[in-house]
Amino acid sequence: MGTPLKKKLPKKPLEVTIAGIKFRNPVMTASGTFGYGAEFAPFTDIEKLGAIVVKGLSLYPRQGNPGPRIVETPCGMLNAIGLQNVGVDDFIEKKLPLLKGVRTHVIANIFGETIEDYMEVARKLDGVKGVSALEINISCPNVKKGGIVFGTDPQEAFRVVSAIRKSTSMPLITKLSPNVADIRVMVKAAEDAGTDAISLINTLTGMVIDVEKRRPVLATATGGLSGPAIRPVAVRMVWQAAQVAKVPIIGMGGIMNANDALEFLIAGASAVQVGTASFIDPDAAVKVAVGLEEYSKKHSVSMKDLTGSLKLA
Amino acid sequence: MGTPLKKKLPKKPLEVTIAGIKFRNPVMTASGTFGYGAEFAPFTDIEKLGAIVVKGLSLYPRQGNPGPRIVETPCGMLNAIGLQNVGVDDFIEKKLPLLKGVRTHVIANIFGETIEDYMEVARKLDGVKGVSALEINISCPNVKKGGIVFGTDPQEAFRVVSAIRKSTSMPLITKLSPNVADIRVMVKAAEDAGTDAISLINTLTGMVIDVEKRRPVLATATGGLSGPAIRPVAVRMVWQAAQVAKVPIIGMGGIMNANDALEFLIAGASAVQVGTASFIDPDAAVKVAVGLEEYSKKHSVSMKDLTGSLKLA
Amino acid sequence: MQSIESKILYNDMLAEGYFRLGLEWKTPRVKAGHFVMLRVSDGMDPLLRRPFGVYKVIGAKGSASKGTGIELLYRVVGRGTSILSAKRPGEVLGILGPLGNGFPSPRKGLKVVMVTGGMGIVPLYMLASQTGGILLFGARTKKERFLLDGFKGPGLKVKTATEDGSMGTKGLVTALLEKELAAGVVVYACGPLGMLKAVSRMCSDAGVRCFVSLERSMACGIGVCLGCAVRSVNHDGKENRNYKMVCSDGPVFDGEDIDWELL
Amino acid sequence: MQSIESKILYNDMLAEGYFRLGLEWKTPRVKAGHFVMLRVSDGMDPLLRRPFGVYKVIGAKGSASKGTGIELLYRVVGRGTSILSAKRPGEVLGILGPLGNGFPSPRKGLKVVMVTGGMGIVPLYMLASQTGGILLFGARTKKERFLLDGFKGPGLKVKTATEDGSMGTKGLVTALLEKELAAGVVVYACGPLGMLKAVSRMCSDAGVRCFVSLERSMACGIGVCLGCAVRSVNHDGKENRNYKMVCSDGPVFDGEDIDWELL
Ligand SMILES: Cc1cc2nc3c(=O)[nH]c(=O)nc-3n(C[C@H](O)[C@H](O)[C@H](O)COP(=O)(O)OP(=O)(O)OC[C@H]3O[C@@H](n4cnc5c(N)ncnc54)[C@H](O)[C@@H]3O)c2cc1C
Ligand SMILES: Cc1cc2nc3c(=O)[nH]c(=O)nc-3n(C[C@H](O)[C@H](O)[C@H](O)COP(=O)(O)OP(=O)(O)OC[C@H]3O[C@@H](n4cnc5c(N)ncnc54)[C@H](O)[C@@H]3O)c2cc1C
Ligand SMILES: Cc1cc2nc3c(=O)[nH]c(=O)nc-3n(C[C@H](O)[C@H](O)[C@H](O)COP(=O)(O)O)c2cc1C
Ligand SMILES: Cc1cc2nc3c(=O)[nH]c(=O)nc-3n(C[C@H](O)[C@H](O)[C@H](O)COP(=O)(O)O)c2cc1C
Ligand code: FES
Ligand code: FES
Repeated sequence: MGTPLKKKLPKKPLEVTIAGIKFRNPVMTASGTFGYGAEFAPFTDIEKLGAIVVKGLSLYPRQGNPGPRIVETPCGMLNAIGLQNVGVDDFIEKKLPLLKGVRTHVIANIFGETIEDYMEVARKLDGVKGVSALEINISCPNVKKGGIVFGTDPQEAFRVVSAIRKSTSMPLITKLSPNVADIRVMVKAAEDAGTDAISLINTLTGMVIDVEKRRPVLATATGGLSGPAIRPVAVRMVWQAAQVAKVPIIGMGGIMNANDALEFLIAGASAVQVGTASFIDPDAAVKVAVGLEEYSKKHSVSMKDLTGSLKLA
Repeated sequence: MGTPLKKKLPKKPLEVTIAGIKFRNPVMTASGTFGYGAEFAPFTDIEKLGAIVVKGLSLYPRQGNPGPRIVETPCGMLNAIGLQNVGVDDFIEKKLPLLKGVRTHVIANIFGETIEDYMEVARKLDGVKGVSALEINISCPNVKKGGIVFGTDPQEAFRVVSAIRKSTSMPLITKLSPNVADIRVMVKAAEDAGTDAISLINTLTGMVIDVEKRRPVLATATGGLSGPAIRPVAVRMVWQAAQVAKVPIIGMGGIMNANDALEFLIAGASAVQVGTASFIDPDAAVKVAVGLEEYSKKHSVSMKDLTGSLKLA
Repeated sequence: MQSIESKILYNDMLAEGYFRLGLEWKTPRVKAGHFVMLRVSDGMDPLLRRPFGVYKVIGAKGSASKGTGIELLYRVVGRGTSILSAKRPGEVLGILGPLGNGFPSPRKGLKVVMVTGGMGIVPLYMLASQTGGILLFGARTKKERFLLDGFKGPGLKVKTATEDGSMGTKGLVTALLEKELAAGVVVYACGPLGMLKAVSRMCSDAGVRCFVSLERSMACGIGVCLGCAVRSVNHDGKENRNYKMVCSDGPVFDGEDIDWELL
Repeated sequence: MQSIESKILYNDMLAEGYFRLGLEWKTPRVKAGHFVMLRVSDGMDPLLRRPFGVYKVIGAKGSASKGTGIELLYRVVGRGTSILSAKRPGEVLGILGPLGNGFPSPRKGLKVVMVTGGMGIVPLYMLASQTGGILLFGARTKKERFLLDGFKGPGLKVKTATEDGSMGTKGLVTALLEKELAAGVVVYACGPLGMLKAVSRMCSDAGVRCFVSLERSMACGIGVCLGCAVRSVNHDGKENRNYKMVCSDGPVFDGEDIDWELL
């Protein structure tokens, strides 16, 4: 029962290093759930976060999908935002400056519809001050390849990550889709392509139907399922990924509190991201960090030592 | 808003025909959640069900996994029962007779660890009076093939279903696993192998960790996620399956009430199965049937016409 | 904008299925048309907060918005509101707010005409108390009359239309509006989508400026999830449309800026 | 066995975190050791029912089990019990029950010794009232004394052990048991797993028959989900072990039939 892994706690037990970057704690916000960061300043102390991952950025601004774009589901929600965003140029010019002076890492989540798109976005962000790393969202359909999704085909995943690897010297985090039969194959593909870290999971594809109208609730028919409903699937995938991964893993999916975050760390994640929870409580991610600190003290264990500490029977 | 699909209702608007079998209504109980049927007689009128699908049967009795075998999750539960069952012989001799005279269809869910196992179980059930059809659970690891799961590899799925097809003249329902990237490929494989119907979804693989003990809660580490949490994923998969399937589809995953069942029918299912809900309310499946009847009257629509009636924008 | 835990002061049934909820809040800097996101359950189902317009500020003197709390008026329509209706004084709820842009003040000299249907009356209480004018109240039956209780405002006149004719004119509230549309008028409307669409078109046709308060399903309420999008029309002659967020760009919009086709 | 909607008669706090819950039930054919599955929330989270032992039958005359309702005693330990503790008289809860095998009646002439720890006392109230005997009550501190309130039975003697020594003997309740183990004794035990394990071993060693009431996480309560398995030992000399369901084969087992290693 909770035997301490180490008796002596390091000076900064919350600190973790991923892809050469030091994070003050392993708690990040998940892309698409924290805007461009500054929006949360009225509600929470964003400097207490390990990192802010901003809304997915594309080469050009995107309008996104028609509404309805969201619908609540049991212990979760579906979204079909359609990756609406200001575009990488406006991000650099208008959004990033709002975070100037804020002492936390900013990670830019990027996506494209072609490999060239991805490369171009990565190039534009290369060396931009105030951006610490890129997170590549590969859960997008490759329009050139007839819409097959980069994130469910290991070869496509390899190609897009390799291409980005060549376009930037920034640390790369590849964000995996859970809509696959074997996540380990995707981990390997991303590693082979030179990613510095893996993050998972993105949303599970789901659908809700309005039975009175006999129509999908979302204008796009299907959407991405997030929130506590998906947590058991996410923890399982992080655990599976950790069995094979050589690079650090950032885990997410339904984290509502520190206890949930601990499941991911113990399963093998070096850091976590808090997504949907920020909608319900804009201070949720910071509360997770506070809870991790308490656990660290109580059990006299650093986050680093906690990672992958799962004992099997 | 709910324009009736047809003005004139057939005489038995709830009746559906699948694999040549007439069911009084499209509501079945899901395997593993309704025992061998008779257990529910004190709580519900099992004759009001379209069919009872019994606990998965194997060639020999199975003891199942050590405990803990279940754990609650947000709007769901994980189970790792390990397919404990009395074995096909005891089922035929001891369990089936308990349902004698009960006027509803009994469907035998079967599984094995090798193709030969599956074939043998199917052979034993062939022509057994009181069993209307076989449902093949292919979410099992093929021990001969090093544990790869029949249900996530289309070739393996094809092989096992073809083999069973040759072992029995009974109607076959192939039950698909949701732990795949593209459910349509699995639908095709089962169809090519000669299945008469498809049922989906089985459970999503998940994991819960006890962060105080730093151990998985389940003795087997991972388990199968069921309940309302997975419903949006299940509805999406049924809808995708319906795009390509030529045989009827039986939909399930998190159905708690008639409204949920309607989502599956509208998405393309010809019938539904109620699983976890029976634990929470042993009368849940019958209540679903009652609710479907009300909807049928209110909207003047038969179940048959409802199937696949989803309108896209 | 604040995220606070607020004590329930009262949660009284006004009529079958209608409640007024008093919430303690030391410094609610609330403007007419603002809304709040309420956490109706500590559990994870229902998961998301629910949006509610602010009916009035409790303990406010005159039209000043300072007070000691806020009052909401809500109708039980689903699980969230049903859970809410079972809450008792002394229990605590999470409030996020005040949110949204609120109603723009009418230009001096313009005559204010307010059009409401059902619970659409909520955000207009504060506006009416400040601007007065004409309130066109649409309801299904006279049973919804209580929604008008306590409405006041400088020279406020109320006209009613009920669908069943049990109070005021029989028919839709838009029929009442017809007679009020004239130069020098500005319209504020809140209610069901169909009504807002009609009001907006009528105003457009009459050349009268009209502000509508919209409702969309919301997850965050603060403009970050991008879930509550409505398409807006740019009046630059080009087919230039883009999405506005009801929570942060609205909920109040100029009726002419909304792409009603897509709603 | 029934699945009914039952009205809450009372739900009173006995002490911080401890409640007694009265539920209306016309014909509860309840036996000592039976339990019920309660639906604590209409919502989907928490999803599963929660198992609770029956403390007593309300309105029963003497030791007859007919009555007008049942009383449960519960401790708030998590989300389900916390939701339960907020329920008020008049609200309705789903009950599934009575479930399980219950305690077997002691053979004539045997001296009954009951061993309990914490909430393990619940199912023994009815047994004690019927059999009398000796009740060995284990608690952490004397603050849990109230759990003994109202305990009665033909010639019932109560001995107490508290971990902090604030009432009765200082130490574990198993120390009290030591002195009672003798020929002609039958033991009934309910409480934490560690205690049951020790009690079972002590009885085994002393050649005394012992019945334990076990707890496992449950989904269905009626033996169909196969979730609440414990491994049982067959005493046929062979290494023949198989799973029993706590809900339907138990919750009361002969201590010797349980494979304690695996628990
Ligand atoms: C800016 C804004 C202000 C509002 N002000 C008020 C108010 O003052 N008083 C009041 O009674 N209601 C108000 N509403 C509507 C209120 O938010 C919904 O009635 C409530 O969220 C329904 O929650 P539920 O869980 O009870 O219903 P659900 O079970 O979630 O749904 C029941 C029905 O309500 C609809 N609904 C769900 N969420 C919303 C939503 N966010 N907006 C509109 N419809 C929804 C669903 O489509 C469904 O038809 C407002 C909504 C918005 C967006
Ligand atoms: C046959 C039986 C009879 C019981 N009788 C009583 C009783 O009379 N009075 C009483 O107070 N409690 C009793 N319990 C325990 C009671 O069921 C749990 O305390 C309750 O389910 C916890 O629910 P929760 O949602 O509050 O806790 P959760 O949030 O679900 O869990 C909190 C803690 O309780 C544990 N827990 C959860 N479910 C169970 C369970 N089914 N059994 C044991 N531990 C569990 C969890 O592992 C966790 O440590 C009984 C349990 C069983 C199996
Ligand atoms: C409204 C919304 C928008 C999202 N947008 C993005 C995005 O732009 N890029 C991305 O990689 N993931 C996006 N995600 C996925 C989340 O970052 C996260 O992977 C997922 O929601 C699971 O975590 P959660 O359950 O904690 O929300 C979005 C999620 C939501 C709910
Ligand atoms: C406790 C439990 C046992 C199950 N056992 C089986 C089984 O033996 N064979 C099978 O094909 N599916 C089994 N299932 C899966 C269900 O039949 C169903 O596919 C799944 O639970 C999704 O439906 P639901 O969300 O309504 O429960 C089991 C599910 C549960 C919860
Ligand atoms: S509700 Fe999230 S952007 Fe409006
Ligand atoms: S709880 Fe389902 S078998 Fe015991």
